[in-house]
Parts: sequence; structure tokens; C-alpha cells
Amino acid sequence: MTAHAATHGMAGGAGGEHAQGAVGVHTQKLGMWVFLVSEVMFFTALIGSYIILRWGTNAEWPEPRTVLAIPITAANTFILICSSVSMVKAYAAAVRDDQPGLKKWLLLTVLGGATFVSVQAFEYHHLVEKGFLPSSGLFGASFYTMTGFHGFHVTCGVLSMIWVTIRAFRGKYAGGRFHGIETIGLYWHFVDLVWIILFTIVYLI
Amino acid sequence: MHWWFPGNASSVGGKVDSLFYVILYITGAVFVLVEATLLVFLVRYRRKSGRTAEHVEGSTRAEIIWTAIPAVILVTLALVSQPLWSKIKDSDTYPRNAVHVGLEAKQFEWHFTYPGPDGKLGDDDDFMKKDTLHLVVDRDYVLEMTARDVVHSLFIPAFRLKQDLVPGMDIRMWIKPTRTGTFEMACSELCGLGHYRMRGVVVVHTPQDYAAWLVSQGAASAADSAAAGLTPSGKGAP
Amino acid sequence: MEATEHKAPNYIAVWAALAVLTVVEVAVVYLHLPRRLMVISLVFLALWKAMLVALYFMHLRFEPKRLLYVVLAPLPLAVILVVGVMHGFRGP
Amino acid sequence: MTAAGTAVPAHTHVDDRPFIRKYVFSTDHKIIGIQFLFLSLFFLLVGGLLAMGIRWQLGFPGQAMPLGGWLPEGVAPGGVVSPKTYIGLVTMHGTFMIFFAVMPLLVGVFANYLIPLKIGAPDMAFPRLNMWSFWLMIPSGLLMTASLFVLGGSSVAGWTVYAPLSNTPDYTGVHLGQQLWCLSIVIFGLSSLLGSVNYITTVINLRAPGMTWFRLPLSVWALFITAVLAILAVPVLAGAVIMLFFDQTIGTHFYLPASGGQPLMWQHLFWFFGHPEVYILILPAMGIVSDIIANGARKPIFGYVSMVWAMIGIAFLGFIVWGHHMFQSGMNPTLASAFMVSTIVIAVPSAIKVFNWLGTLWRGSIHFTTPMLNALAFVSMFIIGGLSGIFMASTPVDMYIHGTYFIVAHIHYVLFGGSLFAIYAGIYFWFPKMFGKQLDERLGKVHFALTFVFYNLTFFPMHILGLGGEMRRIYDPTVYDYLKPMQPINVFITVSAFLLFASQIVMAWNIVRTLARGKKADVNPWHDCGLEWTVPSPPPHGNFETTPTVYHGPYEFSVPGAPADYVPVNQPLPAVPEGRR
Repeated sequence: MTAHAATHGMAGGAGGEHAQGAVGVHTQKLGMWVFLVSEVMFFTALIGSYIILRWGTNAEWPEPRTVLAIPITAANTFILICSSVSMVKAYAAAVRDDQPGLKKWLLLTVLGGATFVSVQAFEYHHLVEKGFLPSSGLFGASFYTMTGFHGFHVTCGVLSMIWVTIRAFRGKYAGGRFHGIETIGLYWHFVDLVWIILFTIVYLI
Repeated sequence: MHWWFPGNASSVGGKVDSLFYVILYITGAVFVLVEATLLVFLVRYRRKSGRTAEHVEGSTRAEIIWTAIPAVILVTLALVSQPLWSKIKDSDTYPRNAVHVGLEAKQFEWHFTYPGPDGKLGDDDDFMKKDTLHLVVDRDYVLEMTARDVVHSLFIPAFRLKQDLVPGMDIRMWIKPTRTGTFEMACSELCGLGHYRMRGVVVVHTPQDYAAWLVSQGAASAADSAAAGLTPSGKGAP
Repeated sequence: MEATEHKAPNYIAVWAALAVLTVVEVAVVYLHLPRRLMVISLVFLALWKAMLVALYFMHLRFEPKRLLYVVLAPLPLAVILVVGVMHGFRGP
Repeated sequence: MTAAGTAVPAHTHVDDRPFIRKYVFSTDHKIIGIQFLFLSLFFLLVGGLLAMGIRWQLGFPGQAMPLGGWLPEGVAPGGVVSPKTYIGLVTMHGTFMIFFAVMPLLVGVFANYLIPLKIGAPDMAFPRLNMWSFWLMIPSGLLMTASLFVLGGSSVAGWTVYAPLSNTPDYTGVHLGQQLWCLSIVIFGLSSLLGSVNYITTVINLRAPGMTWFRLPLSVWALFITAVLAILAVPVLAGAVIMLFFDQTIGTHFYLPASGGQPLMWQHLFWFFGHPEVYILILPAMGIVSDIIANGARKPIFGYVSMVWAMIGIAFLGFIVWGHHMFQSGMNPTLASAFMVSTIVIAVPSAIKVFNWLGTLWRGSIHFTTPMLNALAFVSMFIIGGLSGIFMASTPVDMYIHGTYFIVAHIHYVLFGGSLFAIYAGIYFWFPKMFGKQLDERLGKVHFALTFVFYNLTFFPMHILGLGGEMRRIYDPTVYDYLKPMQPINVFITVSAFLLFASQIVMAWNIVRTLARGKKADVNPWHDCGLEWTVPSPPPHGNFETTPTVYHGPYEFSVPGAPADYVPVNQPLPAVPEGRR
């Protein structure tokens, strides 16, 4: 409980180093995990509806691979995974207080995320031109809803990541103040994780 | 003055009512006991000079007792309700020889399709009636229900029956009237601005009356079917 | 620091595993396996990948058990929701 | 995403923040709680006004409403409520009361105000997110209010907005109103999410030394569990509502049978949120009432540990009972049976709580203060609401009473008789702490007595209407011959409802008068043990001079050997004769 004395002065969640409360988890990190728990339920509603509509009822369903381009999306999946790796490398650099490393890996992460979003936008454009729209049956509806909200999450992630990168260049994460990196990293990996599920369930199965 | 259940007129109504009264007596007794205890405590343990509260933090034994008793009563209730429920709603248990009648609900209208003299649904002698369901007393019926636009709910208070009709779903409900007469039916799921006037009637005949009615329908049915069939509803208008 | 107590996992190895699993997934699709086998293997592969990300990138392997419970809490609910609703459609 | 706020100085005496940071865009949990209080009381008033419109039409169908002539011709031709207006009133009454009155009153006000004070924290874990949680409620409330005035009118699909009625404008003529409803609810969900993340993190991580889990006041436990329910349930609603919104705007067919969509899926998703929501609306009330009853009876709460486990049990079971709202929906009857069992089981922890409250009163020394009276009303009304729920849990009986006024009576016994009485109790109890002034006890008791009487006269007869077979949400019951004889009951309810509404003026007057020139409140007017009563009223920014240390549980009243009949949690218990503790 001595930890509390430390938390007391910085209830702002500003990432003090000793701000671990009763469960021994930094407040900021705990807050992010709680947020991610609710994100799980949000995506459950969307992905669950897809599962229910496709397998729980007798709706007609096209073979996804006849509509969607798997190779390019597989490549895109790989890009997102790479950006997760660069994120975790950035975190490791921050823990070591390796500032050049932190900046390098953060920039790569931003790049990976932005590439992913761009490829997705390109894919949308292509699909719409082919006449595959949200109004094209249940598959179109759920495809655009799920991947759209995932893309929205990635976009939010890229924007915050840019902000974090700017802060990193200003030295805000120097001297062991790495909790901000860890927290945004959790969000980033979560978005990656959701994509892993989405890629399998929407594109492959 | 009728301020209680409408008189029962179906095979399941009596059982539903009995179950209701069982629950009413149990909950009524619990209600009186608990509220009386509350009142007694409030009077007896009100603040008085010279008496202080007793520092009691709980009693495991008391708590086990008042957890176990409601649990037993409640689970019993569930077990008692279950068979009746399956009998009413599980279409696998419906009588084989039941007469099937079609029902399609659309905004503020009930459209019944009768099997005609041969007793079979889905052939040429079927005929339609709007907002009126004619049945023979003591005969088993299965309504084959669907909705054309939004969710409706068929509610026949005197039969104690209620079942939603969902667009895109084929739902069946068993009906067996036990008393002749005319009974009102209503929609009990908000279905639009005219929800309140989605009224219909069930006319329960003796077999003789029904036969006579059926004959009288011979000429009228064709015109009625046409009228009931595909008239566009006054969309949105109450 | 709680985060530095454990030895940093070999992130590159995890990355390689993820890449290989992705390739395997795509391969499974084009192998023309029986439908059921394909679905089962794809779900298995996806869960494997998701676990790798959660355990190593999100450090769940190195967190206190209590945090793990917090994180796992919604999963049964998600399953209940989907299974319950799917069951609900096999109607009367 | 990185919620980095500036550090809040904990030990401020001189608070030199500018006015706008102090009272408008404040990050102080106490100010945010008070902001929520006034916002949600406003919406409570709006919801109440809409209810008056509903009652007029049901009591006197087809007659011109008093002042109805002032309404536009399209809304109330000749002063008579039109069917469309009527269903709009029903829909928006439910929506406002649930999302914008009762839920923010319980969670926004009490969770914000009480959690940090009661656990000994200087503020929430993320004060800035907390501020956003309030300021997102404003656009959300504005959008919902705006939907009343847009072309085509507000949503008319009931607060449950069942598809396809809601997502197909052709069926009702409502376009924009329903879309605004959806947007408002999504923003509301975000606000609720930010609040809940804060409450959970704060309770887990910012407890004062000595404030162990099983020393938390039951109100904090309840608010914590509520926040857990909210983060798990509200996102599902958000997802479902987004799909509904897409159905209306970009031509998807999630809930339309036309291309294989499922209307029933909306009901499942909605109630998967909706039932935990019921507990979101009642658990905090239970927590507040537990605190106040222990205080009023001057006794420790009876069976503290089982009270906590009962709440956890309710929360868990709350996620597997959603189907009981759908027994007659065409859902698989076998699944319905499973839901019946889980629903019936959930009554057990509720019963435990009621018995434990009675046990708390047993051998107490009951002070009939205004908060205590309201808390006792909660208990007795919750008993009725709980018992009437058992009728619906039994599937065959539910077949008759589903969708009738019996349900309306039940929900109001739980939400008004339950939650709202607890909210009143909480407002009377913590008002001195919030504003430093004591509400007038005599006016408070008058308000309580009038509300209690007219509340019962309004809602109890609805059980009878329901058993007589009167459907809910119908514009004019006199269309049906079998309902005509019951019309006098409707008239009676309407008159009672007007009086009930008028009785609330007493409370409004009490609040206004007290704020203007009320008696200054003591630091601890109710002689309570909680940490919030150890700091000045109202507490300073940062709450505590020094971090408090907690020595025992929250309900140490009438401890033998103690100098007073309560021992504040930051003081050790007196040395006790062996055999205790």
C-alpha cells in the first residue's frame, strides 16, 4: 500500500514511475486494459453478428475469396504484424532508454500503420469500382462494417502514434518514462490482434 | 365490472391461470411477510432514548436459511412452468391432426388464410379473411404465422395466448378454443402509428355454425381474397 | 519496474512465427481441403497468432495473474452471446 | 490514447485555477459529479413532462390537452395528441429517463462524487478523461433533444427501437429523428465508457492505505460492479446501434429480412445490453441504500460479505438472462426455458439483499431522517418490483402479461420505486457534502410523503390494467371493448401521475432555497463513518490534506466501548473485550 503515497501526487495518470496500485499494475496501463476489454465487446458485437448471420441462419453467402483479393490482404496483414514488431521494439528501446532506437522504431510503426490504411483504402476503392458495396447483401454490409471500424481504429492509432512520435522527438519518454509507450503499444497490438481474427474470419473462411 | 382476467376460452388458459395464481399466492405471502416484518422493525427499533443499537455484523446461519428457501421455491417454480411452456410453444409437440390456418400480419391488419372445405392449406380452395379468425370449438388449430413488414404480436387475451410474428420467420402457434363466442385480439408489439387499432376478433363457432358460415363464404371469398391480398397499406398513416 | 523484471522475449522470433503462420493460413485456403477441416485449421491458426500477440507483444505472459483475469473476463461473455443468439434462431 | 493529463496537485489550499477550468471544463471529480447532477435532473424533468403527455392521452383519449393548443398543429391537432406524437412521447420518455436521467444520476453523479472521496483518493485516475465523459453527454443530450424537433419527428419505435420498425423510414415516416437517436446513443456509449474506465481503474489502483477490497463501502462496490457491467454491455449496444444506423443510411440490411438479415438479431443484441443495463440502473441504488440504511439504523450492515457476493452474482447472472425479454419473440422455446431458469436463479441474490437490509434494521436504533425514509421506501418498493418480476420469469404466465401494463408497472416499481427513491435518498444524504448546506428536513419529509403516496397510486393500479389485458404503448385503449370497463383506472392513474409530478416541485424548491440561503452543514451531519465525512463540506480540490489511512470497515456504528456511536474509518477501533474481531 505504500504505492499509494506515490500515486497521490500524480493522479493525473501522467505516467509517474511508481504509480502501481493494489494489483501492481501501472494505472495508465490498467486503464488501457480496461478500455481494451470494452473494445473486445464492441468487436464481439460486430464479428458476432457476422458469425450469426452467416452460420446461424440460412442466408445465402458468397465465397469470400471470389469477391476479395486474398494475396494483397495477406501482404497487408504482414505489414500490420511488422508494425506490431516495430512497436514492441520501440518499447524495448524506451525501456533501455535508447532514444535514437525509440525514434527509429516509432517512425517505422507509423509508416507500417499508414501503409496498412492506405492499402485498405485502395482495396475499398477497387471493390467499390467492382460494384461490391455495403448495400450488396449481408456480406457487403458486414465486410464494410467490420473492416471499416477496424480501419477507423488503425487510423486513430496512427494519429496518436504520430503524436507520440512527436513527443518522443521532444524527449518526453527519456529517463525511464516509458509507460506512455507501453500504453499506446497495448492499443496498437490489440488492433493488430483484431485484424488477425478479421483476416481469417472474413477473408479466408 | 371487469377489472381482472377476461374469462378464459382456450385449452391452455386454465393452466396459465392456475400457474399465475400459484405465483400470486406465493409472492403475496412473501410480500405480506416481508413488508410486515419491515414495518414491525421500523416501529419496534425506532430511536428511543436509553436504548442503543446492537453491534451485530451478521449471522451465517440466518443467511444460509434465507438463501436456501427462496432458491428452492424459485427452482420449483421453474420446474413447474417448463412442461406447460413446452406444450404451448414447442411445435414438435403440437397435435398431428390440427387444422392449419395461415396468418400474415402487416401494418395494422391481420390476414388469415383458411384451408377451405378440404382442410388443407396451400391449394386452390383456400380463402382469406381480414381481421377475423373463425374457429370451431374444441378443435386443434395451428396458426402458421409470418409478418410482411415489421414485428407484430398476436395477443388473444381470452385465450391467454401471445406470439410475435417476425418478418422473415415462420412461426407456429397452437390454439384450441374451448368456448363459443366472439373474442377480441390485439397487437401487443409496437408496430407503427396505428398499433393501437390493429384489432381483430376471433369467432368460435359450434361445428354446425361453422359449416353454415363456410358455405356462406363460397361467393364472398374470391372478392375478399382479392381485397385482402395485395392492397398497399396506408404507409405511416394512422 | 514491473516491465523490466522479465527478460525481454525474442521479438524477432515471434515475428517470424507470425509471418510463417500467415503464410500457412493462406496456403490452407488454396489447398482445397475439406471445408470442415479447413475451417477448423484456420480458426486454430488465427487463435494461435492472436495468442502470440497477446502473450508476447502485449506482455500478458509477464503480467500479474490478476491482470490476466481482467483481460480474460469478456471472452466467456463473447462466446455466450454468439452461441446463445445462434441457438435462438432454430425456432419453433 | 495515452491519457496523459497534467498532474493534479493534491495538497492545494489556494486554488488559483481560472473560473472556466474550475467550474466549466473542470477535471475535478466533485465538480463533474455536480455537473452531472444538474444535467440529469434537467433530463429527469424533461422525461417527466413527456410522461404527463402520455398520461393525459391515456386518461382522456381524444380530448384536447391542457395547453395543448400551444403545440403546433402537426403535433397535436386541435390540442389533441396525435398517434404519432403519442408514440414519440412513449419512446422519448423511456430514452430520456433511462439514458439521460437515471443512469447519469446514479453513475455520473454518485460514482464521480463518491468514489475518490470514499476510497481516499485525491481524484479519479484519469481526470481529463472524466471531464470528457461529462462533455460528451452534452452533444449526446443535445442530439437526442434535437430529434424531438426535426422534420419527421422523433423516433417512434419505443426505447427498445425494434427493427425493422426503426430502421425502415417507410413504416413510420421518421427519418432523421431515428438517425439522431442512434448517433446520440453512440456518443452516450463513449461517454459512459470513459467514465467506467475511470471508475474501475480508480477503485483498483487509487485506494488509500488500509482500504482493502472488503473494507470498501457497499456503494463503492456497487458502483465498481456497475462500471464493469457498463464496459462489457454498452459496447455491444454501440455496435448494434451502429449497424442500425447503417441500415438507415448506407443501405445495409442487417436487420431486414429482405436479403437475409434478422430482425431478431437486433432484439438479441439489444437485450444482451439491455438486461445488464437494468442492473446498471439498480445496483448503484442498492449500494447507496445499503450505506444509508446502516447509517440510519446505527448498525453495521448485516452480512457485508454476502452483500458483496450477491452483487457480483447479480452482475454475472445479468449477462445470461437477456432472453427473458424475448420469450414471445419467436425465439427457440428450448432456449427460452434455459433463460427462464437463469432468470429465476437471479432472484436469489436479490432476495438475499432484501433480507440483509431487514437484518440491518433488526435491533437497530432507527433515525427517520429524509435520506433514511427514502432508502426504506426503496427497500419496500423493490420488494414489490422484485416479486412482480417472478411472474414474468415463468414463461407461460409471461405469455399473458408480456407487453401489457403489468410490465410497465414492474419496470416502474424497479426504476422509480427502486432507483429513483435511492437517488433521492442519495441526494438528501450527500447534498450537505456537495454544497456545504443542509437541505431542509421538513420540506424533505413532505416531499417524501407526497412522492411515496402518489407514486403508489400511480403505478400500483397498472398491475390491474395489465392483468385485465391492456397492452402497453397503445394510443387509445377504448378501441377495445374488453378494455373499456377499465378506463376509470386509467383516469385515476392519470390524476395521480399529475399529482406525483407536482409533488416534485417541493424538492426543486427545497434545493433552490437551500442553495440560496440554506443552513450551513456540519462536516459530518449524519454521524457517518465514511472517509468523505472527514473532510470539509464541500471538500477542497485534491480532497485530502494528507493521505488518509483506513483502519476498519465502513459501517462501525454503535461499537461497544467507542466514545460516539460511530467510529470514522480513519480512526482505529477502540480496544475491545476479547471475543470480538
